[in-house]
Order: sequence, then C-alpha cells, then structure tokens
Amino acid sequence: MSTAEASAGTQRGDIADWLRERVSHAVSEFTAATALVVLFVALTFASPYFLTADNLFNIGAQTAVIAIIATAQTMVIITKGIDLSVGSVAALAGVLGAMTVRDLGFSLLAATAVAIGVGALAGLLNGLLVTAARIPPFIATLGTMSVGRGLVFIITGAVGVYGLPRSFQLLGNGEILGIPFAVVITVLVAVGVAFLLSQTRFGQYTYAMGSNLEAARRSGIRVGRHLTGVYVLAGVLVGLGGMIAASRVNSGQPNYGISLELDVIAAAVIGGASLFGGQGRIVGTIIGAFLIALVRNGAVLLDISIHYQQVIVGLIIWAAVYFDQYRRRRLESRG
Amino acid sequence: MSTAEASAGTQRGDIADWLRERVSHAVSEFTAATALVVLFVALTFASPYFLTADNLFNIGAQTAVIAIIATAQTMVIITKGIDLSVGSVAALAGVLGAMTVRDLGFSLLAATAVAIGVGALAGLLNGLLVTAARIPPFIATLGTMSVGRGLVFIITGAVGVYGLPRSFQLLGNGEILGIPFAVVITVLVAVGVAFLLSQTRFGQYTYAMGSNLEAARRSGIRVGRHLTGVYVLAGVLVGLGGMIAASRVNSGQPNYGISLELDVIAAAVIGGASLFGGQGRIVGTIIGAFLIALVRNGAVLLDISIHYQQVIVGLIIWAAVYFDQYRRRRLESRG
Amino acid sequence: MGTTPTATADTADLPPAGEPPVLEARGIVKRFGHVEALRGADFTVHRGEVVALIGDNGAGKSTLIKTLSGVHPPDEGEILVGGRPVQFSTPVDARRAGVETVYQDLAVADDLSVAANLYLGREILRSGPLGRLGLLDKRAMRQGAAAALDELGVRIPRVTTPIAMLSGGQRQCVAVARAIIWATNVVILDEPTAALGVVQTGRVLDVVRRARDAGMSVVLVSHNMPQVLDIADRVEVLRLGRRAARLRADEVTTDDLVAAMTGSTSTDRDER
Amino acid sequence: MGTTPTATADTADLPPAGEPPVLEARGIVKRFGHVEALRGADFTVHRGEVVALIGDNGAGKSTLIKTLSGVHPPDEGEILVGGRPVQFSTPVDARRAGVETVYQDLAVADDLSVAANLYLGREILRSGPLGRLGLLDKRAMRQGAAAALDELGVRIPRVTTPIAMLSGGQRQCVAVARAIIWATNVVILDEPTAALGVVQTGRVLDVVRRARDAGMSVVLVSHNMPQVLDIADRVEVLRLGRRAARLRADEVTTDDLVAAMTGSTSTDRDER
Amino acid sequence: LLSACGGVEVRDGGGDGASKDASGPLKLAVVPKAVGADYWNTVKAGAECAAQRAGDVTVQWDGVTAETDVEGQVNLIQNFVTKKVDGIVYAATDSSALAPATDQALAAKIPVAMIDSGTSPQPSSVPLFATDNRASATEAAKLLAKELGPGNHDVALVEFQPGSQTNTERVDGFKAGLAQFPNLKLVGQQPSKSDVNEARRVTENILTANPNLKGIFAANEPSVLGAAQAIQAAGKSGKVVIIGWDAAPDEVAGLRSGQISALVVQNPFKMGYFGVDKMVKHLRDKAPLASADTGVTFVTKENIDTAEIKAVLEPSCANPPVQ
Ligand SMILES: Nc1ncnc2c1ncn2[C@@H]1O[C@H](COP(=O)(O)OP(=O)(O)OP(=O)(O)O)[C@@H](O)[C@H]1O
Ligand SMILES: Nc1ncnc2c1ncn2[C@@H]1O[C@H](COP(=O)(O)OP(=O)(O)OP(=O)(O)O)[C@@H](O)[C@H]1O
Ligand SMILES: [Mg+2]
Ligand SMILES: [Mg+2]
Repeated sequence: MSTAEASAGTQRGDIADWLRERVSHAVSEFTAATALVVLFVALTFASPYFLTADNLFNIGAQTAVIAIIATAQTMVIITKGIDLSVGSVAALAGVLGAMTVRDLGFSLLAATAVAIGVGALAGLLNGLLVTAARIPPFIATLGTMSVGRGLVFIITGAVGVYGLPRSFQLLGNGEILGIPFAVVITVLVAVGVAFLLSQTRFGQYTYAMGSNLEAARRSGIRVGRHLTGVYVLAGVLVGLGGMIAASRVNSGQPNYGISLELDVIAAAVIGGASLFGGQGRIVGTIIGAFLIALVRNGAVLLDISIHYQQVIVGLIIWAAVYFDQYRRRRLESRG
Repeated sequence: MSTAEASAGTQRGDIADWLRERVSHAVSEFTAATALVVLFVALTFASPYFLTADNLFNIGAQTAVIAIIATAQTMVIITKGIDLSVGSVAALAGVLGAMTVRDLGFSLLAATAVAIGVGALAGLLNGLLVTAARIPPFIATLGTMSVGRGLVFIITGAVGVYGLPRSFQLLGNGEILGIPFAVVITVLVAVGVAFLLSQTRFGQYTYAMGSNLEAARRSGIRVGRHLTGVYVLAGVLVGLGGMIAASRVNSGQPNYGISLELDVIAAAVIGGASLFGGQGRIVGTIIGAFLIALVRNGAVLLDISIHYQQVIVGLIIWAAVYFDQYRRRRLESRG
Repeated sequence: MGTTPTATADTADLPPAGEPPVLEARGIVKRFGHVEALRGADFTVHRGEVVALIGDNGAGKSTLIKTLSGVHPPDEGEILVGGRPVQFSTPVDARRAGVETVYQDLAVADDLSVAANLYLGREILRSGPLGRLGLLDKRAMRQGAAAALDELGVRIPRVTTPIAMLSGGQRQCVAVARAIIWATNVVILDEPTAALGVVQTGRVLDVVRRARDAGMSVVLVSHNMPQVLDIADRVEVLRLGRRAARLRADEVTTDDLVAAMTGSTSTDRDER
Repeated sequence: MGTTPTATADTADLPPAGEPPVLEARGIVKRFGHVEALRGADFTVHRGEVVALIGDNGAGKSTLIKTLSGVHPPDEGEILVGGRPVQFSTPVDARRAGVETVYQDLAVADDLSVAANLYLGREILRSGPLGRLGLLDKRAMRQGAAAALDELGVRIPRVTTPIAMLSGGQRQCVAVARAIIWATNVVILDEPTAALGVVQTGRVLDVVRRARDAGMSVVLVSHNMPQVLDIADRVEVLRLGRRAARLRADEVTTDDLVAAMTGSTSTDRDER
Repeated sequence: LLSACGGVEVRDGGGDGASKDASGPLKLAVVPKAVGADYWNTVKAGAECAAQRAGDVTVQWDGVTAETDVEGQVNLIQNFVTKKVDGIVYAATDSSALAPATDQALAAKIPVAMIDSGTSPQPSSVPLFATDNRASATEAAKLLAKELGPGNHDVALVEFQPGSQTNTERVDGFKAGLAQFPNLKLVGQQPSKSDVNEARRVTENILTANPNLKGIFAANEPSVLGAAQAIQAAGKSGKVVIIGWDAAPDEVAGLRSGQISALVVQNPFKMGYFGVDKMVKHLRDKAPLASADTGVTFVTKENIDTAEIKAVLEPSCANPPVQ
C-alpha cells in the first residue's frame, strides 16, 4: 500500500502523525532557535561577562515584559489582527497600578489587579471596536493607542507616579529561589498561553478565525465573542506586563512603551507568526523576544554603540526571517 | 431584457459603466471627505483664525511631507505590503541632502537628487528583500527602519546638519504665485501617482499583485520586477519628502520621522486602503492626511492640550473608519 | 424569452400531504449593491425528500442557500422551519434548527488540519474536568476524521495535513464529510460533487440516499442533469432570482430541465 | 490492486506520425514536503488533438498541469515543446511557448474587475505615444471582455464588477474566457466546466472543438466521463502520480476509464 | 532586605561603593539620557577630554535613543554592571526609576556619578554634577519679562516631551517664574516631541491662533530651532521674543541675527568632564566624590563675544570651560 493512501485511524498512525506534527512545528521554530543558539555561543566566547548567572538573570528580567506582551500580541496576530495599543495600555496599567498604591495605599496585589483590569478593559474596547463596530484591527488599536496615551497624560498630569514604597518593586525586581520573579511569571504566562492555543477549543477557534473568519463563522463559532475574548486576554497580559514594567522602575511612567508595539510584533514575526493570520506559536515568539534582547545585551557587553546596535538589530531581524523563509520553502518544495 | 444580463460593449453601456465606477469610488471616499468637510466647517466657526489664507497655506505646507509619504505608503499597501522604514529613510535622505549642500557645496537641485537617490536605493533594498529574499514586508522594512536610523546617526555623529545657506529652504518654504512650493509638489505627486495607479498598466499590476500575487504571477506578470518597482517608486517619494522636511527646517535632522510610519499608514487606511491588499486610492489617502492635519491644527488653534489632542485624534480615527465601514456594508447589502 | 416567469409551472405534488415542509423560503429578496440576486424566490423541502435546486450560472442558487443557512439574512421574505417562521441571522441559528450546509466556496480554514476542519465548531473535548476546561481530544478527532473520509473513498495524505495542501477534490471531500457527520434534519449541498472523481461522486450520492432513507431532507445544487434526475425526488428551478418551475424528477427529461432553466419552458421547448 | 503499474497500457497511436509532440512531459517528479505528488509522470499532446487527462482525486493532475505551465518547476524529469527540451521556471516561460492554462483554483484577482482579469498581463494599451507610456485602453478591454463572455453564454452583471462579487460559475467562465482569448498553441483546461451550467458547458466544449479544428492542442482535465468520451481524441490516465494508461477515446467505455483510474485495468475490470 | 512574601526578595544593593583598587587602565561607562542631540555630544566631548587628560582611561559612551525609554536605560545600566566597568557616569532619564539601577551598581562595588540629572533617593556616595533645571527655567521667565517690558503680553511655551522629568522641571520652573509677572499671559503650550519639524508646526499653529503673541519660551534645542523657523516664516522675526535653551550652532546663529533674544546655556562639557575626572580621581586616589553645580549661563547678543561665554559655547579640550 502506498504512503499516499490514507493510513486511517490506527494507533500507530496516530503516534506517527503526532510525531510528524511535532517535528514540523519544531522545524518552523528551528531557524529562530538556531539563531538564538548561535548568538548565545558567539557571545559566550566574545565576552567573559556574558555567561554569568547575573547577566543571564538580567537578560531574563529585561526581556520578561517584552516576552509577556509579545505573547499577547501573538494571540492577536494569529487572529489576523494586530494590536498597536500595547505600549499605551501598558503605560496606563502601570500608572494606574502605581497610583493605586500611592494614592489609595492599597497593596501590590491590589495594584496588580487594577493593572490587569485596566488591560482587560482596553482589550474589551479593542475587541468591541473590531467585532461590533467592524473597524479593522490596525485602526481600532491605533485609536486606542492614541486615546490611551492621552488618558495616561491627563490622569497623571504628565508627571510620573513616584514615591512608591519599596514593596512595589517586588513584582519586577524580586526573586524567588534566586530566579527573578518576572522570569517566573513570564514562564507561567508563556506555558499557559501556549497550552491554551495548542490544546484547547479556545486556541483552535483562534487559529480558525485567523485562517478564514467566514469559515469560522459558518462553522457556528460565535466569532464576535471569541475574537473579543482574544483581545481581552491579550489586554490582561498587557496590563500585567505594564505593571511589571512599572514595578521594575519603581514608578508609573507616562511615557512607557512608546514604540513597544514594533518590538513585540517583531518578536512574534521572527518566531514564525504571520501577519496574514492563522499562523504563529508562543515558543517561537519567546525565542524571537530573546533573540532581540540578546542582541541588545551583547552589543553593550562588546562595547558597540547604540547606532551600530540599530544596524545590527536590523541585520539580525532580516537574517533570522530570511533563513526561516528559506528553510520553509525548501522543506515545502524539496521534502 | 433584464438588468442582470450583460449589457455588452455598447457605447451607452460603456459610459454608464464608467459613471458607476466613478460613483462607487466616490462613495468609498465619501465618508473621509465628509468628515473632512464637517471638521472644516466646525473649525471655521470655532476659531476666527482658522479660515485665513495664512493658516490654510500653513496647513498645506505642514501636511505636504506627510501627504507625499502617505502616497508612497499607499502604493506599497495596495500590493499587500507595508513600509515601516519611511521615517528612517526620510531622515537619511534629508540628512544626506543637507550634507551635499553643506559639505560639498552643491546646489539645492543636486541635494534633492541625492535625497531622491537615497530614497530610491532604500526602496530598492526593501523591494529586493521582499521579492528576492522573500522576507515579509513588515520585517523587511522593520529591518530597514532600524538599519536606516543607525546609519543616519553614524553618518551625522548624532548631530544635526546645520549651517545651510538660505537657498536650502526654497523647497520647503518657497512659494510660487503665493502658493507654498511644497503644496505644489504634493499636488503634482498625488495627481501623478493617482494617474499611474488608475490609468496605466503599472497601476493595474500593482492592484493585481496585492489582490492575488499568485494569480498575477500566473498571468505572466513579472511580479518580482514590478513589486520592486513599486518599492523603488515609493522610496523616491519618501526621499523627496525627507528633503522637503529638511528644507522646511533648514537642517538635516537625524531624529526626523520617528513614528512617521503610523501617521502615514493611518492616512492611507482612513482613506480606504486595506492592509490586506488590492484596495486603496490616492485621493482617499490625501483626504486622510488632511483629516489628521486638520485635527492637529484645530487642537492648537483651540488651545487644546496635547493630551486631549491625542484622545481626540483617536476618536476621529475611529469615527472616520467606522462610518466608512458602515457605509460600505450598507451599500453592499442594501443597495 | 425575456418574459418574466410570473406563473411557475407547478407539476410537483407535496409528498407527505398535510405535514408542513421541513424548510421553506417565501418571497426571498436579496440585493448586493445594485445587483438583485434574489427577487422573491420561493423554495420548499419536505421531510425525507431529496430536492434538487437547479438553475443557470448566476441564477441565485448559492445566494438562496446562504439565506437558508443564515449566512446572508434576506432583505425581504421569510423562512419557515416546520411551518413556523424563523429568523436566521447567523449560521448558528440555522445549525440549531438542524440545517447543515456544504458551501460552493467550501469555507474551510486553510491553515487548519483536515481533522480540525471536520470538527470545526464542534470539537470533541476530553472527558472529565479537563474537557470542561475546553481541552481537545485530538486523537478522537483524528480517528473520526479518518473514518469519515474513508467512507467517501478519498485518499488524503494524513488527517493532520493542513487543508491548504489538498487537491481540489480532496478539499471538497472534507467539506462534504463535515456536513454529513453533523446533519440531523436538513443537509444542503451546493455543488458537492463538482470537483469529485467518479468513485467519490458515487459515494456522496450513496450517502445522500442513505440520509434520505434515514428521514433527513437533502437539498442538492447541481449542474449535472443526469445526476439530478438520478438522485432527486423533486426539482426546483431557479431563474433570474425567482422560482421558475417545480418538477417531479421521475416525470421529466434532461431537456425539460434545461428548458426550465433557460426560460423556454412552454414556448420553445424543443429549441435544443 | 495495490500493484505498481510499471507497464502502462499503451493502446493509443500517435496521431500525426513523425511530427514530434507539441508538448511532452517525461518522468516528472514533484514533491511537497513528505508528499510525492508526481512520481515519474509522463504526458504527451500532439498538434490538433484534444487529450483528456483523467484520474482520481489527488492523483496529481493539477500538479502535472502546473509543471507544464511553469507554476511548479519539477524536481525531476523534463518537459519538451515541439521535441526540444525546455525549462519552464515561471509561467511567463510557458506562455511564451504558447501554452495557456485555466487553473482549477482559477487564480483570479478578486479585487479587480472582470475585464481587468481577462486582460491581466496582456492589457490593451492606448495607441500612440500614450500607449508606450503604459496608458490603458480601458474601453477596448471592456468591449473585448463583454464579447468574450457573450460567446460563452454567461450572464454577468457588468464587466466592471469585481470578480469577488461573481457566482462560482461566473468566475469560472471568466477564467476560461481568459485562456481561450490568448491561446495560440496549447490550451490546458483544469476542470473548466466543474461549476458551469448546462448551456455554458456546451459552449465551452464548442470552443474546445473549434480550437482543435484551428490546429491548436487542448488538454482537458475532467471527472465527467461522458464529457471526456464525447470531446476527447485521446485519454491519458494518471494514477498515484504516474501515467497508468493511454487510451483512444473512440475505443473505450466509461467503465474502462474508471477501471484505469482506480487501478483495476486488467484484472478486475468488471468489478463495478 | 525585603521579605514580603515568603522566599521572595527584592534584589537590592546594600553596601556602599567602596571601590576596588584600580591603578591600571580604567574603563568607564558614560551614559547620557539619550543619544542624538548636540547637548549630549558636548557632554561626550567633556567626558572624553577628561579621560584623555587623565590618561589610560577609556570611555564607553552609550545611551538609549529616546529620553522616554526609561526602562531601556535601566537595562543599559544593568548591562554595564554585568560588564563590570570600573565606574558609571550617567544622567538619569527618571530620578525614581533609575534609583534601583544605581543601587545595583553600588552593590556590585561599581562607583556611580550622576551628571545632568540625579536619582531620588540619591545615595550619599553618589555625586551629582548638574545645573538646576527648575531654577534656570524660572530665570528664563524673568528674562522673557525683561525683554518684553511693561504692558500686557501673550506668551507661549514650546515644551518637548511631556512626562519626562527634565521637561516637567523646566515647565514647572518657567510657570513659577511667569507667576511673578501678572502682565504675562500663557496662551499656548504645545510639545515638540524633540523634533524640529514638529516644533515648527506647533509654533506656526500657535502663531495663527494668537496673532498678538509676543514671546515664546522654547525648552530645548529642537524646540528652539523649530520655533525660530516658524517665526521667521511668519515674517515676525524680531517681533516675537524667543527665549531658548541650549546652544546648538544654529541657535547661536539665531541669537546673533536677533531672531532669538536669549539662551539658557548649561555647561554640558563641564558635566561630562567633571563626571569622568572626579570618577578617575576617586578610583585612583580614593578622593571622595562630592556634588558640584556646573552652573548656567544666560547668553544674549550683548555678552556673546566675551571670553567666558565663548568657552562655554565652543568648548574644546584645549580650553575647557571647567576652571
Ligand atoms: N501545494 C501543495 N502542498 C502540499 N501538497 C500538495 C500541494 N499541492 C498538491 N499536493 C498534494 O499532491 C497530491 C496531488 O494533488 P493534485 O492537486 O495534483 O491532485 P488532482 O489530481 O488535481 O486532484 P483533484 O481531482 O482532486 O483536483 C495530493 O495528495 C495533494 O495533497
Ligand atoms: N457577495 C456578492 N456581492 C455582489 N454580488 C453577488 C454576491 N454574491 C452573488 N452575487 C451576484 O448574485 C448573482 C447570483 O449569484 P449566485 O452565486 O447565487 O449564483 P448561482 O446560481 O449560485 O450561480 P453558479 O451556478 O454559478 O454557482 C450573481 O449575478 C452574482 O454576481
Ligand atoms: Mg453557486
Ligand atoms: Mg486538481
């Protein structure tokens, strides 16, 4: 019997299928991961300071916020959407979280809840603009970006929120068993969202809507509700990220996150997400986020000025995606 | 004979077709145009300074660069692409143009040629990255954005290019028959590109590639060459825009154009372009650019703080696109 | 030719007299911009019958079907299920009423696997608390998908292949299999065998017959007149957005059908 | 069943003996990832003949056609035009050699009008210097498009309608009309009548006949066996990515064709 | 140390920056608020001048691209700590946000000196070489009042980046100064986002809305340049008084030509110079680090050609404006 014939539902076929699926996914993250490993090894040799516990923890903590928000962005991108408002919303969440502590004297936990709530509300707004008002995501979230930043400034009077107790830093600068708290949160978020996307109905619908919204609708998926849900969940993560960022700098920064959207979208796309929807995985995104962070870290360790750094970041973004595309093409056409 | 039957090739049918095409296009620009007119009238009543020749010329000159670069962006968006590098490339072109005059003592004309050449080269790079290296446009131009900005800083040493002769200002501040020179250039560019897109084979291919790249390829269009051509032409306009911007402030500014891409993409999308390709027209883009400019102008005239301004810009972007979508839906489903 | 078919040639009896039709459309009007795709279309399906809906290209068949399945809410007219008027404003409503549809444009999600597409919107969840959290039982779906496709006799590399990689006929098989798995009341098939091979076409027609025998109603859109006469109990003809004729399949010939579709029913029947 | 068809049943004579085939494929292999769509496929068309390419769903017909028209360069094997080996690495190359194709997935640009799609890649330019600047003669294209569609008997709201708004059959008509307008040497039609109405199907077959009579060669992919036997001079059967049989259309029956497609040629011919 | 939740601790530098022995070559990180303005390049020149004079000192100059990128600067300082440079000299984009970063450096036994803008709290071992933005901006308001003379006047403010600390200090200081002059009315306040084109645009629009505008305070280099160009383009050169900040070449040219009435000029060269110089002395000679005011100069057409001002405006390592 030929391999082109369906090997229907046998136990063995199942496992083989599963394996093949794993492998083909791994391959699509392969290039970004390779780039990451290559860079890692290169930096280890190039700088004696690179491969130190302190530095690795620093990189982890520095990348935590980007990675969390990039995870949120990936979910949105999979639905064929885009969220330009992440920077503004993170700033709004961070500032309001900080004000909760400073002005109301609430605990860090309450502040985090407020920040997450702010993110969720912003996500709900984005979701409703996209689904109920049928405004394309780019424009809907561009508006939220502008409105959100305006609100941050109006609320704070364009002055940062200072004078926070030291306990406020726990989320961003704390450690648990010697591992930065922010890193732990990032891992939990990434694993949780990856699981959600790959193993649950919610994830299935997310990919389906991004792949063919009309098909999803005709299949009886309540696309309005689900799409809004994706934006809300993304908002929750952005709020959390904003809070961690505020905690890291022990203040609410009204200017936080300007052009953050480009970084997180880049991380997602380097990791294999397609802006035309239906494709993208969290592992890839996390790899993408760390790739960018590593370049920045390495540049400082190697005494490369910010200007050359920008050039190098650009080159690496090109290279990572080029090889990924090349690999996929080869895989598709040659086997 | 029923209207559902083809009214083949008669002279009358032709004119009717043409009329219908015009009307349906006009409608799609209708909302943005309506918003523009409403805002215009409102501002005329709200501020005595609004409807003055000086102010209108100011708005024209202020919007010229945005409008020219938004025109370039629209071409790229029609091909299902996006150009994030416009800000960096405009800065690079302006800085190199200014250095041509300052350091080589060349004329303004030569400087403009240099700026345009820089833009064309950047466009060629973008085009080759997208077509030959098959890097998705978002990533290709994100890289160019980063590399371009790095180059600007490296070339200038992060210092603005000052000490230019007054003649350098001609392009940005000169007038011709009392009309700002920049406005005249903008009109020429807009009309030229609109004509190119709607009346020529080049334009036809641009829409076709954005609508279905594979169909275009199978139809025998040399998509690599044409797509690259679109990016190069866009780069030329971005270079020109960067030169006008430099001329307006009589210096080459390494920081010019940060987040310019968002403004010009917003202008294009407000004007009816779709980020999923195949749709978009220059008239709409120009209207979109002026809509944004008018909001900003009005906000200052009415002494609205930047904070509220951002909120208002966001609301107007939402509203313009919402009504446009609403109108189109109604038109499609109700007739 | 060109005369508006006001009086429809009504030669078909309502099969199970008395019982209201399972699904009925009355005077449906649907406009797209300046194009009037449906201009007062009527349509009826009774329990346990196979009705063929035929008509020229652009007659409005697919549009009618989309109003019956909740994709396009009609501009005018009403839809009745079991005699009671209903509002199908989304496909969910139609599915609730037990109406399952294969669309001409298939409506599959290219990036999703064959199995995921088959179960889209009706995923099998794990049993127990994990299932309540929305956890998918991917294995069960893979097995179910393989079995369903086997029944249609189509060879597909693997059920985990993304739909984008399938041949035209393989894609159509997936869409047909999906509707067949879930149908409970009415199955609407819009040109389901257009891209299918001979064997697969035969299998689909077998499935249609079995569905009818199990008491379901089937609406079949097809341009293949021999196929229509072979499988259908009744034929409804759509022309220029209106019902032009209702015919019993065992009383007519291919030529009659063509005449009805092209609008030469009574006058120039033997033109071709 | 399941035996690899090494020796193909070669019952067809080469019609104009001596003259090399207009288009020939030898030992084409094409892989997509782990799927081997073509495994050494051969195919031949001679001047002035209509060859039907048939096979089960997923047999590799569309893939073979895409290698013949330059869409997918083959991984192995060679393509010959008029006896000389050629490299079709892009569709432009194939078109240069006079090979015009209607793809199963149509490959039309949804946002463009019917007229623009018909002339895509071959726009009519204004005469004179304006034309040399690339200025389109939109009126000429509208008229040409309306005439071409008229010939196929399809009703289309207007030739300025975007393709996205057409019915399935209307879209297919546009794709067929496009290939027919431009064909000079070989026309390849991948299931061109799958979505067409009875009248339109008849017109397309007429056009095919006229093309043959004018000396062109036509390759027709179809799952409609009566249609194949009606129009084709010769039939080539593809099975599991290889040529399984070459048959003269006037010497075989539908059952023979089905047997060849399903791989029961010699042993269990009368299974069905 | 903080132990709010069990097992979770805030990472923190406790100890004082008792520096290591460093008689050999020194590597210092010097970090501006952002790269890309004339002002910070002058700081760089000062730092490099001090390094060159001290001998065997390398300066690693790196910064974020926008003053608003506070987190980016925190990361940068952290990365320098990781790299174990011998000392860090930097200007905090945000006083509160960078305090933990300074602590981390000190905990790693890397001494820190602040230039231009300090942190809050500022550890006692960390000196600050800076001018007082707030007081200088108040002084700018007084200069503006003096230029305009008696009578009621409309004035406007072109700020640069709302929400950044320097911006807030200058705006607050200017407004505090204005409060002393009831005859001056603030009729417009718009930001330039540190972009000359944007500064020109908002100034043009402010001029349109306020035909009677008599004075403008522009709070940094790009704001001044854009404002001056808008006024020139409107044909109001000389009719609208501009008080500017910083001293980029075109600003000085504008001052000479009368477009700009006065410039508030800090001494960025001195900041960079002091930062590196004192740091090197601290590392090599164990000299204690002590804060110093680097001073501010009000440059007008009258005093522009004095030697003292010249040294500030055109600093060079041959003749450093550091006394
Ligand atoms: N782009 C692709 N990527 C991966 N696999 C593909 C691709 N195109 C075709 N295939 C596989 O190659 C095989 C042959 O496909 P092809 O489209 O040539 O079949 P076909 O004979 O045209 O079938 P049909 O009659 O259904 O149109 C199928 O198994 C299909 O899954
Ligand atoms: N979304 C749409 N927008 C505009 N016009 C449409 C749309 N859908 C269908 N039409 C028009 O409505 C008419 C009927 O289309 P429909 O798809 O219902 O035809 P059909 O009978 O299914 O034809 P076919 O046999 O070709 O599938 C056509 O003229 C088509 O152009
Ligand atoms: Mg149809
Ligand atoms: Mg096929």
